[in-house]
Amino acid sequence: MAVASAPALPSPVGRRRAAWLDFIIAQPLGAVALFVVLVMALAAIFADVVAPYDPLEIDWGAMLSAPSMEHPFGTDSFGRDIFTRVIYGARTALAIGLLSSLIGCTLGAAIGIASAYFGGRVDMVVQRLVDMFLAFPIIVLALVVVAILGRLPVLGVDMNLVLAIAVPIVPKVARVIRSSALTIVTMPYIDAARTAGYSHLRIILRHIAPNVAAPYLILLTAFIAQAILLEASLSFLGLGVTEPTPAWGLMLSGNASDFYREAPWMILFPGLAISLAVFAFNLFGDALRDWLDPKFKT
Amino acid sequence: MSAIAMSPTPVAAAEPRRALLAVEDLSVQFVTSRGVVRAVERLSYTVAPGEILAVVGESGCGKSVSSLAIMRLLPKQTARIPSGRILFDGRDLLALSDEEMRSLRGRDIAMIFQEPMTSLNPVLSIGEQIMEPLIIHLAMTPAAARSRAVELLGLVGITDPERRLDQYPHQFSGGMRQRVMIAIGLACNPKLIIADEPTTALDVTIQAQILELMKDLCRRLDIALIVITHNLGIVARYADRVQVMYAGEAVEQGVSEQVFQTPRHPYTEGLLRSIPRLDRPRDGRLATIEGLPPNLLAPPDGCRFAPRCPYAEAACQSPQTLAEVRPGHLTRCGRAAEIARRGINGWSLAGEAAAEVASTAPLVLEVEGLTKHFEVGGGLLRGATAVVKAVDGVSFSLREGETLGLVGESGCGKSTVGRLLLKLETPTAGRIRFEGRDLAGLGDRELRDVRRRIQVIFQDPFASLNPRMTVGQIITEPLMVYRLVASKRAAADRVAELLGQVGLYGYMAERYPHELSGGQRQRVGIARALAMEPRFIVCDEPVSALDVSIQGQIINLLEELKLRLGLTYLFIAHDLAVVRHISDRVAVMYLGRMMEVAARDALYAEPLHPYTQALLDAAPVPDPVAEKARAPRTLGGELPSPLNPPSGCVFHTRCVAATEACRRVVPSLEEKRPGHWVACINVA
Amino acid sequence: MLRYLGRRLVLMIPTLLGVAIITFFMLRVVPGDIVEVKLRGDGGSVTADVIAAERARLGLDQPLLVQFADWMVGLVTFDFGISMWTGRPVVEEIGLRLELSFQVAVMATVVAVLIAIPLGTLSALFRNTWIDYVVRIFTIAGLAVPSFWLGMLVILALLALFNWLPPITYTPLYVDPIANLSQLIWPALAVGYRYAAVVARMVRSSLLEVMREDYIRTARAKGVFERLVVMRHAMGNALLPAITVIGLEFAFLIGGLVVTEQVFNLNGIGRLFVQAVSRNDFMLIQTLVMLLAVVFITVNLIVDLLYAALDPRIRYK
Amino acid sequence: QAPSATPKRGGTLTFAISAEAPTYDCHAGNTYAVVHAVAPFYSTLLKFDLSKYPAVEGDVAESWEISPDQKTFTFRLRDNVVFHDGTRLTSRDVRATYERLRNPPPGVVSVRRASYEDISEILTPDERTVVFKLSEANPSVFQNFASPWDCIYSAAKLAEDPLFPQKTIMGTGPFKFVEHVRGSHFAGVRHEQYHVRGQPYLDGFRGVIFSQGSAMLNALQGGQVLAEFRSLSPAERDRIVGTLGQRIRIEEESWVLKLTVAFNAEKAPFNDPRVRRALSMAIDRWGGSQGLSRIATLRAVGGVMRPGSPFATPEAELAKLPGFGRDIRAAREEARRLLREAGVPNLSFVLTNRTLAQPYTPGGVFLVDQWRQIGVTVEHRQLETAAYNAAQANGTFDVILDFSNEFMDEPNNGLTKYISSDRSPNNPARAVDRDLDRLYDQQRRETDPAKRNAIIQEFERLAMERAYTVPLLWWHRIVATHQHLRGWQMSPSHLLGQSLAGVWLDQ
Ligand SMILES: Nc1ncnc2c1ncn2[C@@H]1O[C@H](COP(=O)(O)OP(=O)(O)OP(=O)(O)O)[C@@H](O)[C@H]1O
Ligand SMILES: Nc1ncnc2c1ncn2[C@@H]1O[C@H](COP(=O)(O)OP(=O)(O)OP(=O)(O)O)[C@@H](O)[C@H]1O
Ligand SMILES: [Mg+2]
Ligand SMILES: [Mg+2]
Repeated sequence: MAVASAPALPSPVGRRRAAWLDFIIAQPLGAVALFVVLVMALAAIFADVVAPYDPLEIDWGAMLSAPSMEHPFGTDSFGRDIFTRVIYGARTALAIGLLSSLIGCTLGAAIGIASAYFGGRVDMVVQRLVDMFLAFPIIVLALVVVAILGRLPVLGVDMNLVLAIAVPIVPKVARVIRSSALTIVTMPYIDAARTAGYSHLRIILRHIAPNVAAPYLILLTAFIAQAILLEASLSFLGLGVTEPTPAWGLMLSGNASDFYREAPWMILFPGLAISLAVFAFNLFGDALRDWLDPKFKT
Repeated sequence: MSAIAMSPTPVAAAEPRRALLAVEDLSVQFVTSRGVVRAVERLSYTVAPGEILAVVGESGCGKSVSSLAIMRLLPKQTARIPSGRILFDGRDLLALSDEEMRSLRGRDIAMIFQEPMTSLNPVLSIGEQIMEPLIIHLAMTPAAARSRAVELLGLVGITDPERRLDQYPHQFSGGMRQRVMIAIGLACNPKLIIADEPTTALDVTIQAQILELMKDLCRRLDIALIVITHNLGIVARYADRVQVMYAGEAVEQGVSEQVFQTPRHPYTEGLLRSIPRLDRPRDGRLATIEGLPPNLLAPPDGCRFAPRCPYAEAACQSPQTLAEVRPGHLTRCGRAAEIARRGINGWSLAGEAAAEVASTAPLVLEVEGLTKHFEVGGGLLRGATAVVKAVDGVSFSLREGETLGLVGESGCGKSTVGRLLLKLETPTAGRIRFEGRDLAGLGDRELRDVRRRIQVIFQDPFASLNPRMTVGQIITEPLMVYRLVASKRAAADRVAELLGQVGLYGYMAERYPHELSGGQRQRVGIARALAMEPRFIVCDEPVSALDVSIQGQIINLLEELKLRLGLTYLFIAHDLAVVRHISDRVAVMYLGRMMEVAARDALYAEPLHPYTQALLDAAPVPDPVAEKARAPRTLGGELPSPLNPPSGCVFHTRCVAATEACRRVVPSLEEKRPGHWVACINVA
Repeated sequence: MLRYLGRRLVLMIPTLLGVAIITFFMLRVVPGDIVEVKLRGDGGSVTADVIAAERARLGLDQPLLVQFADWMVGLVTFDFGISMWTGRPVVEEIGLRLELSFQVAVMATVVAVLIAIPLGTLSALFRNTWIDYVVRIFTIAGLAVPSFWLGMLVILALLALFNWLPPITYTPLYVDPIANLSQLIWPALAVGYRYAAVVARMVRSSLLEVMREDYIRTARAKGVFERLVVMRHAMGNALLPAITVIGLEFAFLIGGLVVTEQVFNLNGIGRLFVQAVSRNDFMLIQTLVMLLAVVFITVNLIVDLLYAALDPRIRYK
Repeated sequence: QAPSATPKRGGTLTFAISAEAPTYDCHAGNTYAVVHAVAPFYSTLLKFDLSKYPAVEGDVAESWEISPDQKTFTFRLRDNVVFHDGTRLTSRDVRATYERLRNPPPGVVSVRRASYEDISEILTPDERTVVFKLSEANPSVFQNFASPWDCIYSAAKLAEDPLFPQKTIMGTGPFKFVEHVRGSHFAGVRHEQYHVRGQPYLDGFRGVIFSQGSAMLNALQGGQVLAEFRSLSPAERDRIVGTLGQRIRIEEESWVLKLTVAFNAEKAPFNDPRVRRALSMAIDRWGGSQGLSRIATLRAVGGVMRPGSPFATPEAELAKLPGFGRDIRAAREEARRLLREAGVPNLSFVLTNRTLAQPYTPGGVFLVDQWRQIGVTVEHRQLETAAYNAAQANGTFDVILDFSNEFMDEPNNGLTKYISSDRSPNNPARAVDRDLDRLYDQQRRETDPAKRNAIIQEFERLAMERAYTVPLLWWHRIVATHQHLRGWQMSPSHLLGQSLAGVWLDQ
């Protein structure tokens, strides 16, 4: 067997380029997306500082005003500043998107790795369970959880909503990570760890998990995007976040859809915010995949 | 036949026949994010009709790239050809339009690739794939194309071609797929075939079949053949002329006999010396070419081999030219004349032969009737499961300080034996005793203890190290888990010591595996195994994936460690020469069963089992004179499927000496000569 | 083949049973049931005994295990029970709506496939050119634009441009094809965009992967026309993963069009589901979940069979 | 508008129903979806004369007599009332219907038992006469005979199967049932033997079910439906007027529905009247009315009875009640003071609300904002109907946005929200207050309207001071109908006038 032609070895002088710099150079589109994501994250974190108004304050006098210097995105039917609410909405979207994706992906990854590692009966049972959860359509699952379990706010984030969005992510991630882990599990370095007599936990955490980090990260970003969209849809249906919490999907539903004629800005800006966020996360995820996947490297 | 242009190169002038293909001053570069890879530099050579030219050289030296350049199949976005001409039948291929080039490919020039398993389209039938060039280039009707396809399959030695045409690639074995590739290559009666490592992925016995076939066809049909390989034995046996490449450059060119007997480039010389050879007496140590090939992003200005060359001198810092040292023999070395006079020799290495293992040394390992059956799903559309008898009743033992070589073709169960010893698989039947204790009955604590004392080195240096851990972490981990060291500091010291032991520098502890070369990684793998202070190491093809020059380094290292630390090895390999070099005793497996076990010299001097004989026959030695004098004696047939092994003696389907009884009787492994065990009823 | 089918069908049982158990008990752990909604929904003044009586009539006062057993026995005997909200057989509730949802799913699939395959192919073949960038941005936008939002825009555009709206009630295709299509084509388009985006991305990435395979190089070395290399050698292999995605999306559409159905006032399964959930119509929810699970599993099975039909490696194993 | 010309016969009316009826049985129904879908198929004993609301007129009753003690009601039935199956309607049918309402057989749900609990006996001296005898006088019973819920069923069919009306639609109404396609629409055709000569004018109707407002509005705008009879939101009205201009007719009226805020009186600190009153006083109802009326179906500021209805408190009087004052600054000061006094200056709690867009969500958002202004932190929790009902029934809420839904301005029904929870299943605040109970009982038996009015005023004052449950705003009904839809009449209740008998198309 010949050695698969190895990438040229980095010369000893030229040390590794910083990862972020490499990413920017290799994936300019992804870098732009990352920038957008970061801006949104900053806006969300520092909403109190950035936003010009109080997101909840009703001002009948300013009701339905068009975008202006005072209200760059206009105001809604309660006279609330839409710019402010879009910024605070980023907080909701990112909090829910990030949390649910993180929970879903981590749980899914844990299940997927365990399933691949232990194999046999464990794998069989886990795969049946995964099938089962996959058989629940995603929005249906979310609907049932939210509608049936009601709400459970923790620090302003509805944990049941997070759960509802996270649950459908779990089986999908478990499946993908399992297939990645299956190839890792057969790698000689895992055999080496087994022959060294390491504990299962050590092998899983130290040897397998870091090697499925790439698909994990890719899935994480992709599912953040999906989670934001799903949250918007659920809120649109009245099952997600509730008024007066500033949330993008909610800002599109109810009153907003009634007023789109007199006040198109009411649906324009939150809609754009959703699309931009989802777009940015997807684009970033794509770029991350291309960047992390050695096959795409030249 | 169109007129053949005269090649302007001096090589061509010396040729008895006019060149069909003349590569002139060809350079190929890749533009990558890291910089420009200068993969091929100013390469020139010619091939005449009916001639077989071998291109040899280490991995990454530009063999494939130069041949893909001829086919104009280099990736469009990144590859650049800054200079050169490729004259084929007088036409410059580089100047042709895409469409003209396409109509040439498959019709006048055919190419056969290394990986038969992936080179055929899995969703098209074999017939469709063979008929395709016929229909495209020769405008045949499907019916005519089909009958030609039948003919071609027959030509490459596939039985029952009519029925086989409608099958799909996955229903063919590797060797058969490579034959199909050859059939596709031959379809339109090409003038030139380029075969890029056509047999590297195949077993020795199949390799011999394929190469004999290709050679025969070329001679008969007057086809020019370029064989790319890194196996010097193949070159010796089949090539008329040879071209040695190093780091993108041709370093030596000439008639095989001349190049092999009197190499005029230190690299060629080094290559020939660094491989263990079946045709020479066994040396204590192999000569090695130390160091690594240069980085093609920034190759040295002068002789590219100079950094590794034992003869290097100041003059080597300036560029060298490929110069003719005698008619038809060119070399790119300024000291060629001195080498010719044997005025220098940098390769001498005192052979420190390993002591014979006393037969009184304690037994480390006893294996009895070891059997492993895998249940495999019978595919998607079949519910029932089938059983692969990967290992079937294998017995052997190992004494302290001994190395047992385990050879056999792919899939015969070598690795499975290793994995069973390592407790990575549980045996279906049989017993393994390590230091007198049965591995099956061990508790958790004892098992951990045993695990530490049995270690492993794997074949693939790329896959056997966790890419997310630094070398230091990889070696420290067992030290910490088993508390073999008192502190972090002590661990660091021990890591440095281990790295030193395997010939690496202490600073490499901070590197990640991908920052190391293949040979270096293999050394890290060895250091990791040594960290546990084992007594017994399973080496599962530890050098098969390495380049010849590196292979020697690792073999030497393993031998040295064995002597120094008193280790015991089970050395799994498929290269008979390597096994001969390193082993004290050798075991031969075939389809899960042990065929022959004997002391090294006894086995190589007088192989008793027909299979062992065939294996030895099929392995060509790097000596063109001897090889060309040897009559072709290849083992027919394909390796049977382990899902459905033959009855009786599993080898009877391919055995020249098979009798009716062989079909029925399962031969047991018997001691036919003192210390020489054979499983064959025909051996007295 | 038949044995394989049989085995797959048997394997469906534990999955479906699991789905049934989860659904059933998840629905019942929380306070509030349909009777309250039904009788107090818009604020009537009902006494506790009326509620208790109605609860008893619906069997909600039975022990959970008994209710579950009843339901299971019903399912097995193809008696899907009675909607607790309307008192009508669940089958009757689902019938026409399933027809509509199925048709939208099929149409969206057709739309998606027609858009996605050429786009994905172009994008892969012209990787890193402007064509690729345009397609990628178009497809990522497809993922980013909520389909309900797109649906709203479609309706508004129709109203503004043609002062015309699609019919508001469903006419089956076999009754009046024109009325039927003029109603359903719009949601199919709105949903089809996202769907196409998902499929196109899959086609692109799997085609990129396939184009790197050795057998593509072999085909080129044979002198096969570039067009044929793509169409014959690459597509055959690249479309396989796309089929999986199409299957998954299709199964999703049957019940997942919740928001789009709201926007287009489609009387489909998704909307029925939302209503059932908001009313706690347990019987209907349960049966719908089972229906969607069966759809999902069946579609998966069909995808696997298609795989076998298209991929000889699976067919002849 | 030009006075209506003579009605034209013919045509099919398509109108929107924004929800699907859970049942065909009027007696068990309580959502307008039932009325809008099935009212055209049934008749009632009496009906409201919408041009003179709250006056009533006969439907199947031709004439009636009320005894001076208001304990005996005698109805004379028309002789030309025919069921859709061709049988004639007799007094037995009326009696069977009311027996079913007041004393439903097992398996039958009547959500209106309480309204008729004073009826002691129903007699049918002859085929065309029905006599209702009451155990005690009750001024509300008579108007209840005009309830749109009291669909008259065939005694013969009920005898066969008391559940008959749940599954089948068969009455004496102006239209005969054609089909109900689940989730899609109800359809009916003219009942040729309808008892009002010449009516109905329409050949038939089709009530199309919509589940989402904007889809319905699009259909209305596109002329695919000619009306939605419940109510539009102000924004929807503005949009439809903006696009259709003169082609659409908008009618508005204050609605017999109101949003109320109920404090969980079983739970601290809402068991403290100061806290409840403070929270009520913090609400700027007058200001809110101006703002909310532009975005929600809310408008009138009123007390326990609908402003403008017979028993309502005049505006000047109302402004004296806590929470209804015109000076919101002062009121908020007072509210803060009360909270401090009660020891909860930084109160925070959960406001439980429904998920419905109109008018619950704006109402909730408004309340959250109002309470923020006196330093109270409120989490707005919107629940699906089932969960909302459960929260209310189990008392698992702090403050809940409740609503009352009547079809007429009748104190006996409307005031049940305020009386003790052990007497009224309707009391959302879970409070027990015998003073209010006593006043309620007094007005219930008071047949003199003036005296009754005084008692109700007193009841209202007490209720607002103790503030277990306080009104937020009264709803405001906005109905848009295409100009060529004629003969339909607007009223304060969306449950009335939906038989469509007098509706015709001018085309
Ligand atoms: N597409 C490419 N982009 C960049 N560098 C490349 C590319 N293809 C090949 N190379 C580099 O060109 C050099 C020559 O590669 P080539 O494949 O010809 O080696 P080889 O001699 O065939 O080796 P092997 O024995 O492993 O097949 C290597 O250093 C390789 O890394
Ligand atoms: N986990 C497994 N499940 C099923 N079959 C297996 C498994 N592992 C090995 N086999 C089969 O057992 C046989 C022996 O495999 P093994 O890897 O031991 O061969 P080998 O001699 O090491 O071959 P190679 O030279 O290719 O490494 C093969 O036919 C292989 O396909
Ligand atoms: Mg190569
Ligand atoms: Mg092996």
